[in-house]
Amino acid sequence: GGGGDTATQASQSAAPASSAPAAKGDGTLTLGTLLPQTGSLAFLGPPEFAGVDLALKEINEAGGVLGKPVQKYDTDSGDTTTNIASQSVDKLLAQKADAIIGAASSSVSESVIDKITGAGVVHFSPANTSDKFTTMEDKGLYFRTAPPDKLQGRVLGDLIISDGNDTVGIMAMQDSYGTGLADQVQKTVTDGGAEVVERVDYDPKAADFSADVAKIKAKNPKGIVLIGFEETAKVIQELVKQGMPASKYKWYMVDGNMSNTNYVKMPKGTLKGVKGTYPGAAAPDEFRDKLKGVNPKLEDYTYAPESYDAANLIALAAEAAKSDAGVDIAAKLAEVSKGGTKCKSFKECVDLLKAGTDIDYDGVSGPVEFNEAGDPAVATIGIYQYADDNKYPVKALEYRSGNISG
Amino acid sequence: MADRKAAALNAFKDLARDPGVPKPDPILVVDNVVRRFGGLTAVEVNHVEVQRGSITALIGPNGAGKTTFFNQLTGFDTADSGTWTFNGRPMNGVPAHKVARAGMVRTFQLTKALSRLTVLENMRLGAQQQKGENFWRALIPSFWRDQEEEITQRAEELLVRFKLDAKRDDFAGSLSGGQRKLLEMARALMVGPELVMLDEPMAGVNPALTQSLLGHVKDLREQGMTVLFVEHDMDMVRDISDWVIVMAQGAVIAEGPPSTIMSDERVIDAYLGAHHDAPLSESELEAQLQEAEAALEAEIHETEGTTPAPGSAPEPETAEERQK
Amino acid sequence: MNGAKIAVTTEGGQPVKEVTTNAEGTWDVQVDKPGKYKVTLDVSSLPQNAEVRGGNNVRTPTVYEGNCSTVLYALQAKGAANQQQQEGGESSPFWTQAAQLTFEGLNLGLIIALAALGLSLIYGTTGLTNFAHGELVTLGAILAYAFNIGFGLHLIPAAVIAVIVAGILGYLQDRLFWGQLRRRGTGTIAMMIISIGVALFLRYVFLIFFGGQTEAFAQYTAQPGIEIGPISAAPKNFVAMGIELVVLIVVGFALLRTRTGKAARAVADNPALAASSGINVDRVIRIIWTFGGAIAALAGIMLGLSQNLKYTMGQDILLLIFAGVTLGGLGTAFGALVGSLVVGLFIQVSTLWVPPELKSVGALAVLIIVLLVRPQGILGRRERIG
Amino acid sequence: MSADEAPVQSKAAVTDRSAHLEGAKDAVLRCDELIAGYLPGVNILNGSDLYVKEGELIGIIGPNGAGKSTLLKAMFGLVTIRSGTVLLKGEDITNMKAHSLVARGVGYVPQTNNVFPSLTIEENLEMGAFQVPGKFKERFEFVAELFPALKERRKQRAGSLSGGERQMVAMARALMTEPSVLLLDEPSAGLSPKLQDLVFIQAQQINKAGVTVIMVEQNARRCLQICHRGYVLDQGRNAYTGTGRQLANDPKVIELYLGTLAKA
Amino acid sequence: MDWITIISTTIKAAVGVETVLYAIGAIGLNVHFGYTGLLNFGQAAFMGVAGYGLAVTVTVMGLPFWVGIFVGLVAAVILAILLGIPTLKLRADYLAIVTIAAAEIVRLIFRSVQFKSVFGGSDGQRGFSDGFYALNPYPEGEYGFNLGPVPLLFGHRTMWVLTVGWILIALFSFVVYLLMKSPWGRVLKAIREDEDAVRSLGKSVFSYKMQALVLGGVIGCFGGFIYGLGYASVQPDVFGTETTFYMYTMLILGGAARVLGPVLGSMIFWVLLVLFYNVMTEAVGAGLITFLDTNQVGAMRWILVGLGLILLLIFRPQGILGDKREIAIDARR
Ligand SMILES: Nc1ncnc2c1ncn2[C@@H]1O[C@H](COP(=O)(O)OP(=O)(O)OP(=O)(O)O)[C@@H](O)[C@H]1O
Ligand SMILES: Nc1ncnc2c1ncn2[C@@H]1O[C@H](COP(=O)(O)OP(=O)(O)OP(=O)(O)O)[C@@H](O)[C@H]1O
Ligand SMILES: [Mg+2]
Ligand SMILES: [Mg+2]
Repeated sequence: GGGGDTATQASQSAAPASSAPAAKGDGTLTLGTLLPQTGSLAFLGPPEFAGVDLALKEINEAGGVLGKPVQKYDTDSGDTTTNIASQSVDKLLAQKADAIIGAASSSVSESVIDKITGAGVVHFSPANTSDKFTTMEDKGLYFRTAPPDKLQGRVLGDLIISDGNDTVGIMAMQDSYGTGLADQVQKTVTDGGAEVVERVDYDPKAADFSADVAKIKAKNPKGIVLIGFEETAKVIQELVKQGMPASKYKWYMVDGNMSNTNYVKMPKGTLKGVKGTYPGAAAPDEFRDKLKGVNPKLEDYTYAPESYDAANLIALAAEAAKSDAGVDIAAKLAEVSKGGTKCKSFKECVDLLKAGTDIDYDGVSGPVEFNEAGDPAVATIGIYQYADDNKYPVKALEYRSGNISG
Repeated sequence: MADRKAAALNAFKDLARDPGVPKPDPILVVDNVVRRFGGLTAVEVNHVEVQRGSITALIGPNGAGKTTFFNQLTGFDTADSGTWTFNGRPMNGVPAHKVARAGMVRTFQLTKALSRLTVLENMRLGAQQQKGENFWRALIPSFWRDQEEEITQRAEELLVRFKLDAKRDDFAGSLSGGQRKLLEMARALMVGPELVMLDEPMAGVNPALTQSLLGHVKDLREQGMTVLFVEHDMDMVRDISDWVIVMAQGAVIAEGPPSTIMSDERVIDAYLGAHHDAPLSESELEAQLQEAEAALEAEIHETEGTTPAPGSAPEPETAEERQK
Repeated sequence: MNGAKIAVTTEGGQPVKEVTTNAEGTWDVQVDKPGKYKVTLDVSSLPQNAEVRGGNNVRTPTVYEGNCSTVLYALQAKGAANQQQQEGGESSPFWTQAAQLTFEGLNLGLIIALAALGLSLIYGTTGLTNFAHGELVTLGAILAYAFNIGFGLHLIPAAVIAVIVAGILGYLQDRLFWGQLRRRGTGTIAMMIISIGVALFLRYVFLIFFGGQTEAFAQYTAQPGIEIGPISAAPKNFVAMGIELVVLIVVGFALLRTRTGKAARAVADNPALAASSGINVDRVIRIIWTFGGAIAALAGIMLGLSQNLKYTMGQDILLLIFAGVTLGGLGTAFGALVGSLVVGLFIQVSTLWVPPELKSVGALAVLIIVLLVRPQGILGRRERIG
Repeated sequence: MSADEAPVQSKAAVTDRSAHLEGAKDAVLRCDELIAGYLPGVNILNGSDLYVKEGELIGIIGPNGAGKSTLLKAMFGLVTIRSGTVLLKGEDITNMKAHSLVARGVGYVPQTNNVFPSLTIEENLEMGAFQVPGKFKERFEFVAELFPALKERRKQRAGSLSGGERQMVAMARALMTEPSVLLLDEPSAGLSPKLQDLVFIQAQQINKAGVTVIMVEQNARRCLQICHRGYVLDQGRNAYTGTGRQLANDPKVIELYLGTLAKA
Repeated sequence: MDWITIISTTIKAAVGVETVLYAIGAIGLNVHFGYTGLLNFGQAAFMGVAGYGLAVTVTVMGLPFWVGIFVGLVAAVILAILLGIPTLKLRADYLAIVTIAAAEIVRLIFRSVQFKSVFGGSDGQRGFSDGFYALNPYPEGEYGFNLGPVPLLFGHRTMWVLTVGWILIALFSFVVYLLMKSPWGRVLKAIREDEDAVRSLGKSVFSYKMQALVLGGVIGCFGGFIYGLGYASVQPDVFGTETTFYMYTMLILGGAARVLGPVLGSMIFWVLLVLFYNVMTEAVGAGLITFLDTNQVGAMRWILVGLGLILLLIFRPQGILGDKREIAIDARR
């Protein structure tokens, strides 16, 4: 019997499976974080931790959850090359975490999801994009606020078409984030009548990206889509070097590499006119200032909004369930995320909740409305454009939101 | 007791003293073996035979190609060309371990002690056809325990003979230079070969011990083993060998019984030098010293005040010595 | 394109609307329901001399709730497709790409070679398989970064100072650490594992001080490329390659010709005998560590210059470094050069046939194949038996 | 200077400490009660004494594993001395590093692993003259004359040499500096009889030229013939000492260490 | 500071799934390196092909669990033979680099987009462990005991993995013990010291090396199974060179060529890793350490682990169980 079948069937029901041990709440909401302090995604750690920290600060300032301050334990998820995530989960479980926020890497999440959900604890990732989690056996305990590939890919694809690029090259980081997004962009672009003349999936740890760029160059596309994380800086160097600067070609970027700090050392105008998509309805700058308040050294903000929303949602769900047990939180998460009076911060929402109102939390990363599988169903994507100083302004060119599944 | 020796001597009695002379009952026959290293021809042996049941010495100047020749025969190096048969079986191209299994075992001039195995384990390893060397049978000790005991006993006897019994549980890597030589030879004997090829077995071994080991080698011959050995110690060659093969510059240049060979002009010239038949007598020693002193004096006169020990041209000098 | 006729129907074929493009060539259709639609361009409505590229005049976009969906018809002059192909034939893109990749291979290969040279020197003299060498490479880059960004020096003086400091650190490393271990008689295997410990130690010290993000030097970042024949490269690449080549050749010859170089090889062969010959073994090893550290740092700076800086940058190329050293023949300076160039070239050039994500596979496969044919490495020599 | 000038002992005597103290007074190199070994807790040298006077040629013989090589290594700073002292011209050189001893005029030929395999013959010799690079040419000519085979092969890597050729390189390497004290560990092993002769003659000549030589040999009879004084080492202790001639003729020594083969 | 959690997680780490799977891999490595002297730096690949063999058979091909185990085993044997035939003639240090290269090739292929439909790309495969847990004799619940106030409890699934894992460790250790005491093991050790000497004594070095490679690979592949089953998934990057490095570290730390060396080494490694980290996170959380922020704790742990390794090996270069005499013998002859 294939395990895959059962997994798919079981996950159809969002209700917590009866097999999950009914962890009794102890009255204190305990959050655990399982985020990268080390490893290949270590650069994502600071913003993610900061996002959770900021949420927690606001929650506890607003009086905590169930009348008590929320507890939090931070742990390191490392990356898949070491198996330390599992040990971190052991520690969090030993400390009676009710929900665990993490991990950044889909692969790491996959390796610990059984352990976490098996203990009846909510597994909430701010950054997993692998489509596998949609169908995975998770006892209804897995959720994510990760920027949805599908919508972003569609918006970006459409943007590329409407800019009149009839030939497109895609450079995507080779992991579930990169390939997932690239697949979606590729589909939209092709449907829209343009041709994806080359698609390169590159290894983000590679010593050098010249061959990857040379491959794109050989096809000479009008538009070049860069999907990846901060290694995009290296790719950009290479594009400029091989004679495909943004002044001659149209570059497009995504949330993973839309940065206002990474490219500032490049000569003025290197990124001028480059467009990119970034999830979230709000202008990111105000939020970023608040994050700086939590961690002044912060430079990058990738996944900070998602982490912030994750913590807020868990707290609200606990408040709504009047219990801090993982299964109870999971049962309420979808409810607080949609259908009801819209509210934007923990304080605002919790006040509504206490007044008995049904709420709909709209986060920094987007409207966050969970579907059956614990994935966000609605999202807002902003389209931004870089200026001469290699930064993009607060104001998006436009915002698009919509259902993710469509 | 020495009937084998008699047999061997008998076999050699009427042989011509030519290089490559055919033997009545050869165990090893070599034809046209050539090995070149770049421009250097290290071995170029046209024809040579080794008599079964004899002790044959292979001598020759340093760099004559003796070790290289051994390497070709035993499969440790690939000859550029040539054929050789052992017991009538062609052996060229046969890998080293099969050569050893066929009954032709060699030792190494630069010893190869298995450093982090004890001396006793080194010895045990030599034994052939061990049941416990099969993976599956190794898992069940009762299969091989008896054989192991027998091997151990044999090993211990040899160790006593080679004066290594006190070292039996020490790592072979901690042996002294001479002890390694001894272990190397003892281990080869553990194989129980038909032909044992010893590469300078006694270099660095104490003379008193050498003497007692020679007795052992003679015993081996009595047991029917054939011994081919390389050695620079003429006392030893003279004492135990039935037949001597001389190599120089890769080729076999002379063959014959020890007594004849050691008075062969070419061999003396190329190899033995002055003191070929006995250790220097007192008078010879004096003469040698005086000669050296004279040379020294001359040098000092020439180069006024420089201290270095002068290089006297040794060859003419020793040749003169011989004339006396 | 003005006046082209476009018909929009639902997936099932129900007509929704027909429009004509405006002066900018754009058009707009409002649909009420999300779903798949079919958009057809009336080819006859196009000007005489134009056609749709690729010939397909039907698009099937999916429209989602609340979103618009764009379709695109790329037009070209009739017969342009053929012309283009002919043009392409003249300067064959395959060869252009091959030339570019060869250049990139040399570029990468030289950086690896430089890093490999440091490793090879230290391995050669002390027998230490130093898994922390990647971190020494990173160290160089981070030092240069510190002087460059932290103290605001221009990159060139910053790099010079970084190399000198790295050399001093290399010296101290041996003086205070590896040398002491050697004195205690620590075996090479234990040292190898200790080097893993050192690698972890250094790598995470970097993480603490440098952070997990990717950084760039203040100068020469994203330097625009210039075209030279089929190759486009940034000027900094040429300068870097020149420096690398000079350093490699100078050090290689120094090892072969100078007294200290020979002494280093003697120490590699047999330290006790070297001491017996009057060589101050510790001193030679310290010199080698100084140079090894400095050269590794230079490699790091070059890598940071051509790529960017990250705390794992050295670790990420460590395998390639080892591959280069081994391929060339362990412990030989020019072997490291040749081996690394082969590795670099194969990584890049193999992407002509294999997908770039698997480019290391090509290089590693070559490594395996070469070693099968020449087990002692390209420039290595076999030892004699017996 | 000849063998007769060495302190006269009536017969080869079982080591006598007072005789040692007496003799060692104006020695160039002396070891007193050396205790040394490789593994913790296992002593290989158990208090051996040795002295050598200016211009003397000393032979050390003994069974395999007696500790002869260890004694030389200990004097030369290659094995740690656990107790006891080594004095060179009155200076305490106990556990001093080998290269400093070379600077003080001590030369050493090890018994095994005595060449640099990946260096060419010429480079091996160059290493021999490491501390006096200026003299390389001159000394090279000298050793090349001794061992003409080496000159022909100067570009060959020592690792590919035959056993005897290596031995030549080893010997030649030590002769590249002009040491005032030379320690030789089985210099004749593996050499053809002709070259063995050469080595012994050379040792004597060098000695004549004023170099103090300590020589370990398994070619024991030969060694005792040329040396002024000899030591018989057994189990890390001096078993017998005396002039070369005394030792060579002592029946006990013959029985235990020399054998009768060579006499025949 | 939550000492109870620190103590309980540390003790649990000493016997946990990670310890088990690394220990098994390291036992295989001990056969390769410790006894035979094969510098195999591709042990992770053996674990990888086994894990993926199981995963792909069950999830992609839909075959039963036991078939998956069989396929994994066969894959490991085939890898050993493929790797062995060309490379066993190489000198040790060259072998090291070839095996690293081969392991990287295997990992990159598992990871590639090209083969995503089979191996699942960078996220790997999951959903193949049900067959294993169906055999679980432990009814649902927690197992273990309380050591005073310190709970040492494992869930029933973990308990099952641990039971199987430790039985395997005991089994493999016993097999290694038997083999290495036997003449077969003696040949391996001799090969480690000097191949040519062994050849001259009539043993087929190649055949023994191959046997050792296969045996160590097969043992190691069970580490891959334990990984796949313990985490109910496989990811390509787990089977990278890092994993092999850590296994070497454990092996040397515990004592190479000692039967229990790898097991002890693995326990020490994980205990260090967990203890350092948990003490530090607690100390940071409790405000006892102020010079580090949350993001730096993870790094600090590795710094300490690195230091720990260095110190352990400085003071016991032969490893905890190793023999000092063996180290004193210079391996460079
Ligand atoms: N691998 C090699 N490369 C180059 N030359 C070699 C190689 N092996 C041996 N030789 C040369 O071949 C010649 C023969 O060497 P071989 O070792 O056979 O001499 P030998 O007769 O054993 O001498 P010895 O009595 O000194 O041991 C020597 O001159 C040696 O330098
Ligand atoms: N590296 C080592 N480690 C441990 N023990 C050693 C080592 N080298 C030598 N020994 C031991 O020390 C003792 C003396 O060795 P040494 O080499 O000094 O003997 P030797 O008198 O030179 O013998 P030979 O005549 O055989 O060269 C021997 O018993 C040997 O086993
Ligand atoms: Mg020889
Ligand atoms: Mg000795």
